[in-house]
Amino acid sequence: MRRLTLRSAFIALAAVLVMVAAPAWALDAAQARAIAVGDGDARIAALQDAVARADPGLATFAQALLDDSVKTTATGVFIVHDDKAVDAVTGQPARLPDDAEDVSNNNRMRGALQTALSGLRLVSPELATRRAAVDDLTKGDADPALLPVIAKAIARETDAGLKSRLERLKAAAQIAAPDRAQRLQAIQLLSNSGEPTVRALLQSRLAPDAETDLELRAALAHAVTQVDGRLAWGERLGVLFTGISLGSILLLVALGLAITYGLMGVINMAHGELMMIGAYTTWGVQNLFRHFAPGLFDAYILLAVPASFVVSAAVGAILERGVIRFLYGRPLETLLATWGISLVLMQGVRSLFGAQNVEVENPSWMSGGIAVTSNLVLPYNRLAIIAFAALVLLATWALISRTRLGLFVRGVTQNRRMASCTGINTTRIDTLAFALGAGIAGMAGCALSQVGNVGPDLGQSYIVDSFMVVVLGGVGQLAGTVLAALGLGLMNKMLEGIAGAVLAKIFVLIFIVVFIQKRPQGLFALKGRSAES
Amino acid sequence: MTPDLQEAGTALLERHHQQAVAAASAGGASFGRLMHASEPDFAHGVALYLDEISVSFDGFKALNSLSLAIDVGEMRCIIGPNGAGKTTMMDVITGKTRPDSGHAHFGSNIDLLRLREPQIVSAGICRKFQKPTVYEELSVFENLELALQNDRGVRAALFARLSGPQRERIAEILQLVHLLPEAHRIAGLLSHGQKQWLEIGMLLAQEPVLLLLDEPVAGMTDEETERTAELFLTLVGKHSLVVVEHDMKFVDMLTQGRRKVTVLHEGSVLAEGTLAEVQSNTQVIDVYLGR
Amino acid sequence: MTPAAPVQLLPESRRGLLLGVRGWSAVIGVLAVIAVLIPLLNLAVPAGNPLHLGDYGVALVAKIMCYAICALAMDLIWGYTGILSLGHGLYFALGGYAMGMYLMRQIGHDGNYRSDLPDFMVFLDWKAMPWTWAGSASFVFQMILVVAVPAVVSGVFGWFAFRSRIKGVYFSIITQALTFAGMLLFFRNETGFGGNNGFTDFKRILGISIAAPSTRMVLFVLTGLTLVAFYLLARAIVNSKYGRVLQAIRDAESRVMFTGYDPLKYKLSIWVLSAVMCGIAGALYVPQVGIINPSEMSPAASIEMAIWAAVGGRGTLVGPIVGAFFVNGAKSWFTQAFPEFWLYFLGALFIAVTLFLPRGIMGIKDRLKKEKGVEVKA
Amino acid sequence: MTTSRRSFSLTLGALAAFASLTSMTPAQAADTIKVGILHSLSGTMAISETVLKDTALMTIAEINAKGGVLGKQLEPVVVDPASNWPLFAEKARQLITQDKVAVVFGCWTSVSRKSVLPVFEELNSLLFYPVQYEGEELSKNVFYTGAAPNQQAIPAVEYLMSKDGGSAKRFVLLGTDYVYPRTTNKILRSFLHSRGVKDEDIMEEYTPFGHSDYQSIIAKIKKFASEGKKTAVVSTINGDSNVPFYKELGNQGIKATDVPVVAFSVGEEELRGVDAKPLVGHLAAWNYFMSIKNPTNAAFIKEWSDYAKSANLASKDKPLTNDPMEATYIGIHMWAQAVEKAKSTDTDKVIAAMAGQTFKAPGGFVSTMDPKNHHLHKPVFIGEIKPDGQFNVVWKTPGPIKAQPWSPYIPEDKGKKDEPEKK
Repeated sequence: MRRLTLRSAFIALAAVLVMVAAPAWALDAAQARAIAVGDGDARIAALQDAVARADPGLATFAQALLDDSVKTTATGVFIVHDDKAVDAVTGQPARLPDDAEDVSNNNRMRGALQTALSGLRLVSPELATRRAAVDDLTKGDADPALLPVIAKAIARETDAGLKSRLERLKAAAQIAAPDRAQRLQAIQLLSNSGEPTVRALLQSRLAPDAETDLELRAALAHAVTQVDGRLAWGERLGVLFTGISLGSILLLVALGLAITYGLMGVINMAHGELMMIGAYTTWGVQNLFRHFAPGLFDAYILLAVPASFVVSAAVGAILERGVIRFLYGRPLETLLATWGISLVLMQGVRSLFGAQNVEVENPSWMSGGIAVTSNLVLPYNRLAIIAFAALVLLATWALISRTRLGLFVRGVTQNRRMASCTGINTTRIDTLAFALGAGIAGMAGCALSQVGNVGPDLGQSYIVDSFMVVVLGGVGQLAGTVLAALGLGLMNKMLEGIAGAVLAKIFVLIFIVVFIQKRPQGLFALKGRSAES
Repeated sequence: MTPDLQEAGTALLERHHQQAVAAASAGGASFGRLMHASEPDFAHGVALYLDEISVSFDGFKALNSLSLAIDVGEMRCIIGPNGAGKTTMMDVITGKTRPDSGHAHFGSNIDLLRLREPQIVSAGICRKFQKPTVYEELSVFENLELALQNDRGVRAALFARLSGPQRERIAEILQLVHLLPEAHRIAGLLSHGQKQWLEIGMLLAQEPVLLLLDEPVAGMTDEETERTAELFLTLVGKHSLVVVEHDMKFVDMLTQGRRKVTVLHEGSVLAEGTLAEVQSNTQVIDVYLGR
Repeated sequence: MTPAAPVQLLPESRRGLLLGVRGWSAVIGVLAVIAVLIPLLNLAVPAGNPLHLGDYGVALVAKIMCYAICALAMDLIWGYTGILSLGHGLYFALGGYAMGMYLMRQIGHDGNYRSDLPDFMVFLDWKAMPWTWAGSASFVFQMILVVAVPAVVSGVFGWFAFRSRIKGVYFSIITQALTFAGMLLFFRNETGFGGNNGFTDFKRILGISIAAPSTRMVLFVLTGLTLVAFYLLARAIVNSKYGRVLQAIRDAESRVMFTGYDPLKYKLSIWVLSAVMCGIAGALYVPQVGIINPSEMSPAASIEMAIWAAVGGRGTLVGPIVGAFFVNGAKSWFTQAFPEFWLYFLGALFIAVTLFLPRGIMGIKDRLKKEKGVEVKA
Repeated sequence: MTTSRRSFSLTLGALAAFASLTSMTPAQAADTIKVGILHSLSGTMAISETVLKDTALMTIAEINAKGGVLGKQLEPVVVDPASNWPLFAEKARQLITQDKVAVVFGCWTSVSRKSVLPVFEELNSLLFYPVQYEGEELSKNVFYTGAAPNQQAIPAVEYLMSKDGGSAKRFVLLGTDYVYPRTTNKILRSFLHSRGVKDEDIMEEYTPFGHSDYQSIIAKIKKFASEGKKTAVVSTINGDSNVPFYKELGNQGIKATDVPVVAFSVGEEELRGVDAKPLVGHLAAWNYFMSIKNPTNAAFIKEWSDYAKSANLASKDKPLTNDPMEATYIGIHMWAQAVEKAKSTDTDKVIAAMAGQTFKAPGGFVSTMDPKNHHLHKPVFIGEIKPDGQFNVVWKTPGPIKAQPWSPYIPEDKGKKDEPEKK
C-alpha cells in the first residue's frame, strides 16, 4: 500500500511542479547524492523530498538515473552520456573523476523513478509522451489520490482516445468512492474497458466486504463479464497467432526437407545441421556488421538471409557430390550416412565456435511487438518469421513449378532414366536440387536464430518435427507440407492451452502415427519414386 | 513393386481371411490354394469362354463385343497392333477390369465376372506380367519352393520341411524351365530371360489351369526366345495358355503353322486361323501395314 | 530324369543341421569363453595379475552384449524383412523399465525416506503406488512384463501399421514418432516412472546385493547365454521356410501376396519377436549399468541400433553382433582417448561403411565370394 | 556361411581378448596423482559442461604451477560421457578402476550424478559435484560444492517478497519437467505456504526438455499476472531453454518492473546467447557473480581469461566466469588442501580432512566445508540482469549460510540426520 500513496504523492506534486515554470537546475549535490546512493528506503525518501520541493532538475536527473547513466564520487554526481560527463547539479560539462562509480538501481527504484516521470509526463506537450505516461499508469493499480492530477490531465487532454483512457483511469480511482452515483458511473465507464487490470479491479470490488449495494454488485458482475468478453477475444486470437507462428517455423524447417527428402528421397538426417550452419552464418554476418558497420547493424539480417542460404547450399552441394550421390535409390542408407555427417558437422561447429551458444541479437526493429489488444502482443520477430516463411514458400513453389530448373528437378526425381534420355544432366540437377533444399534449411536456421538458441545442437531439436511435417503432408507435396505445418502448429498450441506443453506434444505425435494409418501416403498421396521404396 | 499387383494381392488375402473365418474346418490350411472354393468344370472341354465383352474407358471402346473361346490344354496366341485391346482383355479375365457388358466363363460353371481377382487366381488362372518379379536374393530353388502350393500359414512355414515328392516337383519344374544347373544361384544373378523363366516356373508351381502370358519373351535373346517357345510347347496339354505377343517369329514357333492365332483389332476379333492364314488376310494386312 | 537329380538339388547350406560341425564348435567355444574363461579371469585371477580381467571390462562387454542382442533384432526385421525401425529403443527401454521397477521395489526401505514408495514418488507427494506398479514387487510378474509389454505395444502398433501397408521410409518415420512420444511421456514425472532421472541406485536383485562381483558375473554369463541363444534362434528362423518368406517379402512383397502368403502375419510375427528381443536385452542391461531413464527412447538411441546392424552387415547374423562390438568398442575407446574428437571418428565410420561397405564388415568377405557368383547369404 | 560362422567364433572368441584389453591398466606413474574430469563434451549438456572441464584443467594447472599436491603433479584424465547417463556410470568406473584416479570432478545434471553415485559408493571413491541442485541427497562419497535449495531458491523468493524485491504476492513456479525444478518448486510451495501465500496465488507450470516455444506459457503468465496482486516468476527452466524463454519475454513486453523473473539456472554463460537489453532488471540468485568486485574475483577472472587465451578456447574473445565454475574452482582447491592435510589421497582420510576446510572464494567470502554434511557454507547473491549480460548484485546475505540438503520444508525430511549414513 505504501508504494501507492507514495506514487500518488509524486504525481500530484509533479503535476503542480509543471505548472510552476522554474529554472532548469536547482538540485544540490547533497540531495542528488541522496537520491543516487544509499539504501532503497533512504533514496526513495530523498526522491520524494525532491519532488515535494518541486525540484525542476528532477526530470532530467530521474531520466538519467533510469538510463543508468549517473555516476557518483564522494562529493560529486555526474550524468554521463556517451562519455561526456555533465555535473548533475550545475548541468555544466565536467571532467569525470577516475574514482566515479556507477549508480545501480533495483526494480523498486526504477519503478519509483518511472512513476515520478510519468507523473511529470501526464501533462507533457507531446502526445506520445502523454500516451506512454498513461500506459504506465494503467499498468499500475488505481488510487484515489491520483484523481486531481488525472482531472487536470483530462481537462487539458486534446486526443479523444487518450481522454477516454484517462476517464477510465479516473473511474478506476473512483470505483470505491463514497458517493453511490459516482461508483455506478465508474462501473459503467469501466465496463467498456479491455484492460486486464480493470477486470482485476472490478473482480476485487465483488469481494463480499467490498461493494455492498446489491444493484451495483449486479452492475459489477455485468461489467466483469463484458470486460472478460473483450479479453477472451485477445486470448483466442493469441492462440491462433501462436499456432500460426509455430506453424510458420515448422514450415520453414520442413520446406528444405520437402525437397531433399520429399522429391529426392534422401532421408537427410543432417538437415538439422544444415539449419544450424545457417544460424551460425547469421551469427557470423551479425558480428561482421558489429565490427565494421555498427551503424547499419539493424540491416544485418538482410545480408544474413542470402548468406545463410549460400553457405548451407554450398555445404549441401559438397555433401551431395561427396556422399549422397552414391546412395540414390537406397533411402534407408542415406539415413545412416547423413546421420554420420550430422555428427561430424555438430562436433565441427563445437571445435570451431565452442560448445556454448553464441549470441544472435535481434535487429532493434525485430524486438518488441505490437499490442493488438491490452492482453495480446504480437512480437515483431514472430511476425517477421511468418512473413519470411510465406516468402520462402512462394519462392520455392515458383522455383519448382515455374522454372526450367524446377521442371528438370521434377523430371529427374520422378524418372531419372527417362530424364537422362531426354538429355538432362541428371547429376547436375541432383546437386542443384539438394543444394536448394540445403539452402532453404539454411534460411530456416537464419530465422530460428531470431527466436531461439544458436548452438551446436540447434538442429537436433527440430529434425524429428521436420520429418513429421513432411511425412504427414505427403512426400513430395509442397501443398501438403504447408497444410501439415500449419495444422500441427495450431493443433499443438490449442492442445497446449488445454493439456500443457508436454502432453500436447505427445498427443500430436500419436495423432501423426494414427493419421498415417488412415492415409499411408500422407495428406496428399504421391505417385513416384520416394513414395514406394 | 507394381500397384496393380499390390491390389490383386491384398484382395486375394482379404478373400483368404473370409475363407479362414468361414471354413473353420479348413483350420491352418486356410492359406492353401483355395481350389475347394468352387471347382471349375471342364467337362465340355472349354477352359475359357468370353462372350460379347465390351469395355470402354470414357468413350474410347477398348473392347468391342469381343468373343473368344480357349479349349482345355490349348495354346492360343493373340496378336494385334497396339491399342487393339490385348491387355484390356487380360485385365477382364483376371478380374482387374469389369466389362460394361458380356459374359466371361471359366470352365462351364464359373462366371469370372462375379469373382474377384484372388478368387480367379485361386480358381486356377495365373497371369504373368511383363516385368519379371522374382525374389532377387533367394536362390532359384527357394523361389520355386515358396511358390509351391502348400500351407501358407506362419506356424507351418516355421517348421516346414520339403517332402520328397515336393523336391521332385521342384526338380521337374527346374528342368522344365532350363534352370536345373542354376538351382543354387541367387535369382538376382540370373539373366533377364532366366528370370522370365523362373517366374513362369513359379506360376507353374502353383499348378494353374490357365496361364495368361503377357509378352513373355520381351527382352530375350533369340536363343532364349527359342527355348521359351520349346518350354511353352511342353506345357501344351497340361495347361491352357494364352500368349499375347508382338514377336511374329515367336508366335510362329509356338503355333507351328497349325495352332490358331487370334488377331485383335479395335477391341474385337479381326481374324482367327493359322498364322499363315491371318497373315494373308487382307484386313489384317491393312491393319498392320495400312496405317 | 534320374531320381537322383532331386536329391542333389538340396541346398545343403540351408538344410539339415542348424550349424555345421565347425559352427557348433565355434558356438561351444564362445560359450566356454563366456561361461568359464571370463568368470575365471575376473574372479579367480588376483587383481595384480596381468591376466586379471577388471570389472570395468566385464561391465563393458556385458553392456555391449545387450546391444548386440538389439542389433540382432534389428537385423531380423531390417536385414531379412526389409523393415527399418527407428523406434526399437522404445522396446529396449520398456523391457528395461519393467526390470527397473522390480529393482526399485527391491531397494525397499533403504531409500532416502525409509518409505515403501520409491524415493521419486515421495518427492512428488504420492501417498500410494500408482496402478502401473501393482505387480512390481514380484520378480516373476515383472519378468513377464519384460516380454509382454514390448510384445503388446509392438503388436498393436505393428498390426495397424502393416495392415494399412505403411512401407519403407514412412514406416521408419512413424516408428520414430512413437519412440519420441514414449520418451516425452516417460520424461513426465506424473507418468510415474521417475521422470528424467528414471530409476537408479539399485541395491539388490532377488535379495542379493547387485554390486557383489558374483552377482555381476552371473548377470554377465546370463547375458552371454541369452545372446548365443538368440543367435541360434535367429539362425533357425532364417534357415526355415519362414525365414525365406521374410526375405521374399523384402525382395518382392507383391509377388509374395500374389502367391497367397499373408505378409501381415509374417511381418507382424517377426516384428513382435524383434521387439521382445530388445525388451529382454533392456532387462539384462538395466541391472548391469545401474540406470534406466527415458533417454534410452530418444530417436538417436534407436538410430544407433540400426547403425550397429549396418556396420556389421545386414542380412548376416554374425554381422550385427560384430557391428555392436565394433561400434561400441570404438566409442568406449574414443571417448577416453580423444574425448574432443571421437564424434569425428564415429561419423566418418558411418559414412565410410555406407559408402564402401553396403553389406558392412561381413560384406568384405561376401563381396569376394559374390564375384565367384556363389550364394552369399549367411 | 562357413566364413560367417568362422567369424562368429573369431569375434565372440576375441571377446575375451577384447575384455582383457580394456582391463589393461596403465601402471600408475609414481610421480603424479591422477584426477578424473567427468563432464559431457558432446551431446545436449556440452553447452554447460565443457566450460567446467576447462575450469578444472585451469585450476589443476594452477595447483601444479604451485608445486602440485604432496609434492606430486596432478595429472588430469578427461573423458567424455557424451550427455549419456549410463555412459556416465561406465566412465566413472573406468576412471576409478582403470585409470586409478584419486578423485573425480564432474557431473552437471542430477540424473548424471544419480547414475554415478552407486559406482562411487561401491568403489569408495570421491566425487566433487559443482552445480546447484535440489538437495534430498547426502552421500559419504560426494562433496557438493554447488548450492542446496536453501542457499539459492529460498533467499531469492524471500527477496521477491521483500519491499526492495517489489513485495510480490503471487508466484508463478515455472520449470522444465525434471527432478530439480519439481523438488525445488515443492520446497518453495511449502515455504510460500509458511509465509501465508495461498495456493490460488501460486501457479506451477512445466515444459518439456529443450522446449523452444514459450508463447503460450508467457500468455498464461500474463493472464495470471493481470489477475491482481503483484506477481513474480520463479524460473527453474534448465539452461538451454532459457534463451527462447527470455527472447519471448522481452518481445512480449514483460518488464522486470511489472513481472520480475528470478532464475536459478541462468548465469553469465546462459545469457551469452541472449540480447540482454530487454531483460534488464530480471533476477538471478547464485553464490557467485562475475560482476562481484573484489581482488580474489579479479584474480580469478584474470586467470580464466589468460587460460582461455593460452588454451585458445572458443570463448577467449568473451571469457565469462559463472557460479558452477567458481564451485569447481573451490572444490579442486579444497580437495588439494584436504589431501595435503591428510598426507594421502586415500578416500576416507581425505573425507575426514575435508571437514571444516576453508577457502577464500572469488565470491568474496571464505567458504567453509561443513564438518558434517559435505556441503559448503556459501553466501547468496541476488543480481539483476544488466544490458551487457552481467549481473548487478542488489542483495546478498550478510555471510555464508549453511546448506540444508534435507529441506525443512519437505515433511518426509523430518528427523533426517544432517550427515551421510556410514555405509
